[in-house]
Amino acid sequence: MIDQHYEIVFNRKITSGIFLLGFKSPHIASESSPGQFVMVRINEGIDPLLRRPFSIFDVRDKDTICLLYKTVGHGTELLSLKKAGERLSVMGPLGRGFSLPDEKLQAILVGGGIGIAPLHFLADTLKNRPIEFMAGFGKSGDIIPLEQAAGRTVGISIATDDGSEGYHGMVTGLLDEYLSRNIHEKDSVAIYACGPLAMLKKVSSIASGRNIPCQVSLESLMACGLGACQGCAVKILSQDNKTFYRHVCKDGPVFSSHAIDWSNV
Amino acid sequence: MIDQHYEIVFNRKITSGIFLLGFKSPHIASESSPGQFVMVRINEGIDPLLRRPFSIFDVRDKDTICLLYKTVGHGTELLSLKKAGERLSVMGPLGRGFSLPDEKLQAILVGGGIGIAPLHFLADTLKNRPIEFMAGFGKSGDIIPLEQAAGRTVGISIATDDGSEGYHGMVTGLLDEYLSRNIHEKDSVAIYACGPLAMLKKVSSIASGRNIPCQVSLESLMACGLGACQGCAVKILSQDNKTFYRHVCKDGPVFSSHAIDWSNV
Amino acid sequence: MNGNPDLRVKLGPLELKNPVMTASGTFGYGHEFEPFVDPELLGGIVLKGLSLKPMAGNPIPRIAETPGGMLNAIGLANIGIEEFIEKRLPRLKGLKTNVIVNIYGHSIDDYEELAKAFRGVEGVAALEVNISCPNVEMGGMIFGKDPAVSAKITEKVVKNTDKPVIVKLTPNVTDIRVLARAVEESGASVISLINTLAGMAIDIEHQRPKLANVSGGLSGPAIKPVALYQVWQAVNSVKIPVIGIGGIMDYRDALEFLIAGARAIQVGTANFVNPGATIEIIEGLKTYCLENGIDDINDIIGSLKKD
Amino acid sequence: MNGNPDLRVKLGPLELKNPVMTASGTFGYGHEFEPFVDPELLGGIVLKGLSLKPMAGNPIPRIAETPGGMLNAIGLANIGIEEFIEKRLPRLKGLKTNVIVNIYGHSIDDYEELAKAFRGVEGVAALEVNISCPNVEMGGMIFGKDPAVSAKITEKVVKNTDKPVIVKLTPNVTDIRVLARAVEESGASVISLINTLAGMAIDIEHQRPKLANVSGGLSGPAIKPVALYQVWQAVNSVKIPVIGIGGIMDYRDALEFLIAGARAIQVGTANFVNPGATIEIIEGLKTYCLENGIDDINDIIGSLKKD
Ligand SMILES: Cc1cc2nc3c(=O)[nH]c(=O)nc-3n(C[C@H](O)[C@H](O)[C@H](O)COP(=O)(O)OP(=O)(O)OC[C@H]3O[C@@H](n4cnc5c(N)ncnc54)[C@H](O)[C@@H]3O)c2cc1C
Ligand SMILES: Cc1cc2nc3c(=O)[nH]c(=O)nc-3n(C[C@H](O)[C@H](O)[C@H](O)COP(=O)(O)OP(=O)(O)OC[C@H]3O[C@@H](n4cnc5c(N)ncnc54)[C@H](O)[C@@H]3O)c2cc1C
Ligand SMILES: Cc1cc2nc3c(=O)[nH]c(=O)nc-3n(C[C@H](O)[C@H](O)[C@H](O)COP(=O)(O)O)c2cc1C
Ligand SMILES: Cc1cc2nc3c(=O)[nH]c(=O)nc-3n(C[C@H](O)[C@H](O)[C@H](O)COP(=O)(O)O)c2cc1C
Ligand code: FES
Ligand code: FES
Repeated sequence: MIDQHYEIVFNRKITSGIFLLGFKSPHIASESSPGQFVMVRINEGIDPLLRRPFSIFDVRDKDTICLLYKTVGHGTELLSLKKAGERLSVMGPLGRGFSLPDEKLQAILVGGGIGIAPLHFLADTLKNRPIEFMAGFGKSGDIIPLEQAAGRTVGISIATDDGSEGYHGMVTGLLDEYLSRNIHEKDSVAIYACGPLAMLKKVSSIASGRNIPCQVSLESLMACGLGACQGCAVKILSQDNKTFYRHVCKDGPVFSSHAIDWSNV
Repeated sequence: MIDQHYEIVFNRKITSGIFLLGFKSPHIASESSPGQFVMVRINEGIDPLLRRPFSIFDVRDKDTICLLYKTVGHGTELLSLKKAGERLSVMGPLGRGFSLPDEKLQAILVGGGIGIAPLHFLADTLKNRPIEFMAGFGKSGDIIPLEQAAGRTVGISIATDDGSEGYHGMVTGLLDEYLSRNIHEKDSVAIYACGPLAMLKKVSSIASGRNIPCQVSLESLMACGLGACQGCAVKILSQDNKTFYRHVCKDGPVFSSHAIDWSNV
Repeated sequence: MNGNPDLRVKLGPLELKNPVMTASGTFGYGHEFEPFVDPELLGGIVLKGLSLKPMAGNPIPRIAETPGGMLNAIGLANIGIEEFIEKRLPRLKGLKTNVIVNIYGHSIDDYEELAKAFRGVEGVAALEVNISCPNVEMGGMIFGKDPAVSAKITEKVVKNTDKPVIVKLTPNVTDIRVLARAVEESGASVISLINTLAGMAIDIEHQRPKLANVSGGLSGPAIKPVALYQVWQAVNSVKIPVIGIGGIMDYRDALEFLIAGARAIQVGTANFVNPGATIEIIEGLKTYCLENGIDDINDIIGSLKKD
Repeated sequence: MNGNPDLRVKLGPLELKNPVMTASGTFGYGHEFEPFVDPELLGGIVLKGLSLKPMAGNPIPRIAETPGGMLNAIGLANIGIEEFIEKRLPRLKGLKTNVIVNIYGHSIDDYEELAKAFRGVEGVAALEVNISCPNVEMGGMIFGKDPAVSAKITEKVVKNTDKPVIVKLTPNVTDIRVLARAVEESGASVISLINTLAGMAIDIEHQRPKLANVSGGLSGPAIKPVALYQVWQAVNSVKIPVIGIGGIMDYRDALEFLIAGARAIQVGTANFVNPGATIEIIEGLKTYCLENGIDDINDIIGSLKKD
């Protein structure tokens, strides 16, 4: 893991409010695994002050790291203005990513909105195996055209809350339906999810109900990204039902969904 | 005077550390007179927070304001990175500029370094009259190629401290020599100066010694540029030898050199 | 809702057409911003601090930029109340807004005299009492750091004026609640805070303080979190209305203070960065109310939720 | 000058190879920054605050970004001294740098016990005593705001330790000089300041505090002018060495504190923004000395000129 300035290769709009940024770093590329993230320093000055965490969306040609991001505030707005050729200070790869599924298991990837970012890297890593990738969005206008961002064919099932495209309802409904219809032996699948907390909670309860292993990638406010500041705490439920904190940046961002204390979500 | 976002038409390097920025504002162009300045907001965010004052160097085609500036710190470095097409929040024109010389008087313009910026606008305004424009720099490498910045022929005599080009010595020496050689009737000339404080003090004393009217354009740290914060105070000596403060942004930046209390410079 | 949210707020006896005012020392004597701001659109304008006699102010340099803020040591340079009442006030009298005079003294007696000087003076809606100045009687100790002295000054001013009294607190204290209660008990109608934080900057090239006065007051966005916390503390320790000040740059910042319980806000340093800031804040608040179905800005004030 | 300026400084009994340390709570237990910083290159590392028993810390969210700074309400989450001494300290013992343990208690007795727990413990170069925590005995009042309590804690720690005692002061007080003198008189070897400024931020979308704890501590460049002023005041009111902390991002900021008289500095929030900040500051100081013909960094310390 290092912190260095890397050249931006492209930074383009994928759809309204969604951008794909690529920067050249053979080092990060060679060390990354799905679910890991990087901390990007948006500006050299103090505005904004803190780095911003982004999952690794894709690794191309063994040297280009791609981030898929949504403009939601000051930092991401500024990031979207960066041009190819500019240099960006990036620290990474950071955190513990997904544990890849056992050879026998089928992976089901469940994304909510921009939560598809780390799942795509996972899907790409598992590309020679049977996987099921599904993602939910508010309405058809919110759908992130994944294939366009990835520049390759990715089989993905879409759910929209308002039914304007794909499955009508939340992606958790789609998941439930898919499991009911296709999954018979309880330990033949593993779920990987990333998205809003409420969605992850629901995915977690679906997985628990069916005794399916489930890993979720969490978001949290972060200052250091290195396990030093304790700002990114997440409440964990131990097996004897005690709660304690772990750190999203170092112990995660990927956790077993069963370990998380969902009670306050 | 207004504060608005204007389009940058060009922002190019003139020589090492010296840039010329043009932006389109028919409004400021029509209201400006030599010696006035504008307050530029470098960034929309908070870094840097305060606006930066710059003299008006040139008004072109009745709609383009040109600023000639030197990169000396954070704000000017950032300004030098702006590209044509970007928009800049500029407030102006501000302050009281030079009183133009009486028809009978010959104007002598004395600049030190980047201090030539407001003098060029004055020279341009007086272009159909006999003027003497002289400027001092540290060494030949520091010389600002005025004609190149102005895009027109400007007669200018150069002094360099180390004698590597033009007159060998300070521009005040050149001034003194010029006055001794060419000026006989004491009230046939008026001096206009802009540059470092020590130089202005010297010019002022030369002018006083010869009883020549002299206007100097001062710099000062500024917050508001409007006479509201009292941050840009300058010590004035009244005729009965009392000192009091005036404000560079509103009462100046141009003052009669005889009014200024030079004792602390 | 008729499409035009009601932005009016009450500061004790004062009625404001909206909660947005200018902060003392950043808006001159009211006319400097004429090209940008029509004062009649504001809830009020607070003028540069006035003392009994004119003051030249501190030597230069008086200001320095810092990360996200600025230091000033203007030294309360001002024209004095006499010139103000004779020359400046007449131009302000007709204005349909609250013209608030900010006063400060070098002794407790000064404050009493200042209050008297404005008694019956028309065109002045209220007095804002700046107690964050060095006390000459007490060897330069800041008046406003001592609750007893703050109370005393408040009492004197209240007793000698016919106008609502706003007491402006300094944040450089161990417990702002003690100060807030002290001035409330002494009869203040309104509290405003914060004044600037004590700070300093050094020019490393010349190993000199950047301000001739060595130290100065920090203002601007950098201080917003400190200001907001102290405002919230003050709101929760007194019954009189509180005006929030400190680092407010836009309507979102203003909302933070209103949600924390400030009945009105003052905009200081932002005026330098964006001379139209106050007007934009009012527009922003209006739009925010419209978009969130809020008829009355008072519904926002103090709406902070806690678990 | 042999081309290699001498950066060594003395903090009372402590010898530092250069004046640059990490600030408590921003550098974990020393190993988190391993890929970026070799601790042996630093003057010292100050570890995350430790209490007698492990503490879970505050509910989330614990941090919020503010203009030029950040708020934190980590709640002093830590592993407790037992686990620290058993599991973390052994990895730190061999390090050729000053490993400084930061301690804090909930009562005066806690501090005494903490001092005893580290008595004779090898590998710990000094104790930094954080007295900016809420005092459970006194209903949550901050220990470090009261000079008498601060003195008492200092005394207890000094009496019960064999190590140099650094007392870390909170800036949220009316007069830092009083606190500085109180802890000096009680036997502190060194003073460090500032801890964070009390602050708050509100999420206007949800009308909630951005921190679950409502208020938190402000750090980062925004607070630098306040920190520098208080450091300068402390330097001028005590004889023991002072460590400057607050908003230091680069060697230029570090120089401001050294010129003001700080004998060493600590880097906090900057570690998050630029994990190599401490190393770059050391390099920057070295280059500065070389370029300005300074053989010994001690010649810079306290070199502030005033007229
Ligand atoms: C491990 C991890 C991976 C992530 N991966 C992606 C990704 O691949 N694509 C993507 O678009 N976003 C991702 N995010 C979220 C992304 O970090 C935030 O959207 C971003 O920080 C917002 O910054 P801003 O300045 O635009 O927003 P602002 O709201 O202005 O930011 C204010 C502060 O809040 C923090 N913040 C705001 N939202 C979030 C959030 N959801 N998570 C963490 N911090 C937040 C910011 O970092 C900043 O400190 C990830 C977050 C984490 C923790
Ligand atoms: C009326 C007036 C006209 C000017 N005209 C020109 C011009 O035409 N061309 C040009 O190159 N420069 C001009 N200057 C100087 C210019 O404003 C400064 O060089 C600039 O503000 C430096 O900003 P910075 O962020 O790069 O430097 P920094 O040193 O990083 O700035 C820190 C702070 O100091 C202030 N500051 C620093 N140097 C000066 C200075 N010399 N005068 C005023 N404030 C300063 C900045 O505005 C800022 O607030 C003028 C100044 C004034 C007052
Ligand atoms: C240049 C300047 C001058 C000031 N003068 C005064 C003053 O005369 N009286 C006063 O009570 N406050 C004065 N203040 C403090 C402001 O009114 C305000 O309390 C402070 O700046 C914090 O608000 P801000 O962050 O919005 O600027 C001054 C502030 C600045 C920046
Ligand atoms: C996330 C975080 C945690 C902190 N934890 C502690 C702590 O445990 N003990 C302590 O004395 N100071 C703690 N501090 C305060 C810092 O050591 C330092 O005094 C303060 O942040 C100011 O320095 P800075 O502006 O360089 O960050 C913490 C600061 C931050 C930002
Ligand atoms: S972000 Fe600092 S510990 Fe996780
Ligand atoms: S810059 Fe504010 S009065 Fe001149």
